[in-house]
Amino acid sequence: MSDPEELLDPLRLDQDAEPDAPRRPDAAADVVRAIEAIVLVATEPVPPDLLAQLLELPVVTVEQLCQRLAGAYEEAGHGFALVRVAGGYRYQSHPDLAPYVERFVLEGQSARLSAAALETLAIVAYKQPLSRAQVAAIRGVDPDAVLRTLQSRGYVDQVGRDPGPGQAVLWGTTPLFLERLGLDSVADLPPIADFVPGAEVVEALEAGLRLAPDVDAPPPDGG
Amino acid sequence: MSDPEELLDPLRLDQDAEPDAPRRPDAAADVVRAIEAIVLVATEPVPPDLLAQLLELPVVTVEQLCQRLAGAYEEAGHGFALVRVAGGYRYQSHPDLAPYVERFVLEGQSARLSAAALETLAIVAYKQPLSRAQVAAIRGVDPDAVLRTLQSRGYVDQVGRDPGPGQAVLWGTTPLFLERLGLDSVADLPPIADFVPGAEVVEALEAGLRLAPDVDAPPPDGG
Amino acid sequence: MAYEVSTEVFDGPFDLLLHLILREELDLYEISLARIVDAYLAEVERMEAFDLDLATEFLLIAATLVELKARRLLPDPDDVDLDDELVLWEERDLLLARLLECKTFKDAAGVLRRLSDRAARSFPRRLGPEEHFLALTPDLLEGITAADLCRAFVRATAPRPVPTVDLDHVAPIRLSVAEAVDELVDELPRAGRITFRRLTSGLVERLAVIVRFLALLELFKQGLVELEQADAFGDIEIRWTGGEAGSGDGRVPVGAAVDDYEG
Repeated sequence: MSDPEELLDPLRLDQDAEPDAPRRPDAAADVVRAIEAIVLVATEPVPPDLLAQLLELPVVTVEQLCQRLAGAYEEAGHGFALVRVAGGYRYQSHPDLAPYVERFVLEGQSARLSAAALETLAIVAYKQPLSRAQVAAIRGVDPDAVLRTLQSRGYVDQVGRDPGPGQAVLWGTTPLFLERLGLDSVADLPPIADFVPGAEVVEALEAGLRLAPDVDAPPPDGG
Repeated sequence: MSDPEELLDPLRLDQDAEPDAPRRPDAAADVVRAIEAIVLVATEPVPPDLLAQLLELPVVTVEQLCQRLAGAYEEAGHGFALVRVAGGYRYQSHPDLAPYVERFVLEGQSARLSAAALETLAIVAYKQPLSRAQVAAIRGVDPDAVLRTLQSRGYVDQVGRDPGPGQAVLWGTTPLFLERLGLDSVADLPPIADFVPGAEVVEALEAGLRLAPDVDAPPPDGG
Repeated sequence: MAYEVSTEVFDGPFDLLLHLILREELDLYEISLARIVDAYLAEVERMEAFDLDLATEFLLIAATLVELKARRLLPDPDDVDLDDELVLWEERDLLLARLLECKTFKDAAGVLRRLSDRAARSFPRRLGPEEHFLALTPDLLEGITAADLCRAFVRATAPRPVPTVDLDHVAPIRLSVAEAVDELVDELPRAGRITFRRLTSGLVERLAVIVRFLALLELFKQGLVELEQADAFGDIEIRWTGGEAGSGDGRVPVGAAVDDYEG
């Protein structure tokens, strides 16, 4: 019932409107499949005008396709639904199946924060507010997935935008984070200076290796 | 074609096996729908035994259902796929639609690994667990920088320590490595024997390293 | 990070040797060892920091190659000490085994690349449960203290040691066998007879000694010098047989020919 071939009417209408640019049916099927693929991998609701832009289709056609797709999923009785939320489309679990999803969530696939997640959380806590690019610069890896996890757990959130050019989203910790750590404010976090460098760094220094220049304080005056 | 009602044969067989606990057909349909819902909300591959536990079904039944579901999606021509990877099931975009999805997913795409990194990764994948010294012996160069890169990208990690003297740190591949290669387990890697150089290469190398003077020179009569 | 730079061509001594033997399909007799060493030195120069470990590894292999090559150039196999011969065979077998292993994983890496390229065409769903389920999720911060967080911050922001060696005391090394050949062509006719030890007595760098030795082998192959070694590990006596200094056979053609010299 959710065969994309049945969903193509809006596209065919579209073809009539532009007879000199006829679409082959399989190209049209690809459009529906592309909507499925894009919305599936999206980490937030996908606005229809973004879909329209990506697929080079009128927004109204995209909206029609999405509505039909949602109806087809429902009719076929899938365990997921395509819903319009927060100005975009996303897949979510069907409300009927909440008891199963609850059981799964309670089971907790990962009951502990990974080391990477803890480090990212620490950076946000100590340096907030900061952009994902600043987190990336410190950690040396793309922090998107970790930030998303932390956000989904309610420990960090987007707290504003950089006033400078680009207006990057800025991240900070949440009241829940403070509550869970038993702190009144981020000012109560232990001061950084109290901690000596880790063993790895000390070893490296002893071995006479050079450290990255930004920390190696005075430049050699050897000339 | 992906109507869950068509996927229930394994469950009906299961019912026959346990006649005193008959399932109503809609309860059976719910199981397939529950799989869809759970895998949809998961952020990493869901192991079949976790699904089996949550759904109170034998693992083998869950695996059959997932396989059929995956086949049904493919047959219906959906833009997403249910795949088995890194020991569990996950939804992913259909490879056909990469051109569309790549346009959408601008960030989070990881850069390709260098040749040196891939070779080191191959050594770790096939010989794990192993120490950095063992990697160095095979590659002929200090592998520390490359191992650190692979670790920061989540492909390898320290998985233990050599019980012998020295207690060298041992390295192995991670579940993310399997996800990135689209493998269910390291056992699915092609056997290393497939890559042992053929007679031609061995001959070429032997010729390159031969001790005896060339044909135009008098051959050594061995003594 | 030096590795990142060098990977495009060779990322190790075995890699380089495999390349020279297999990809160019030259055998060790036909290519001059000079080319191997020069290719390596070119690599070293391209690297931002001279990597002592890498250089040592290469020199070990270069030494074995030099032995193999020297053995093949020896005019009379009966002169060879049987023990030395056995050691050399063992070294050769070891080198061969390592090259085969290196090649095995190189090919396996190619398959990993293909698997990974194919897998990269699909993108996983990572969104996670809807918001209203989040209240149910176990608290991931359970058991984590502010001090743990502080340590994680220090770990994350700690300077990462860069594996480079301080080289301020090491003069940049710029050697090529071709240049060494030119020097010898200039020097040897004047000396007439000279021992290898004396010829290299002014050189501090071991690499420079090896380069000179390779240059000497090159001249020997071209029939410009005669070499004599009274006993194993004894000093090598060199006699110039190529005519007078600055003569028509002289420096420019010999040195310039090294790179193209393939027999």
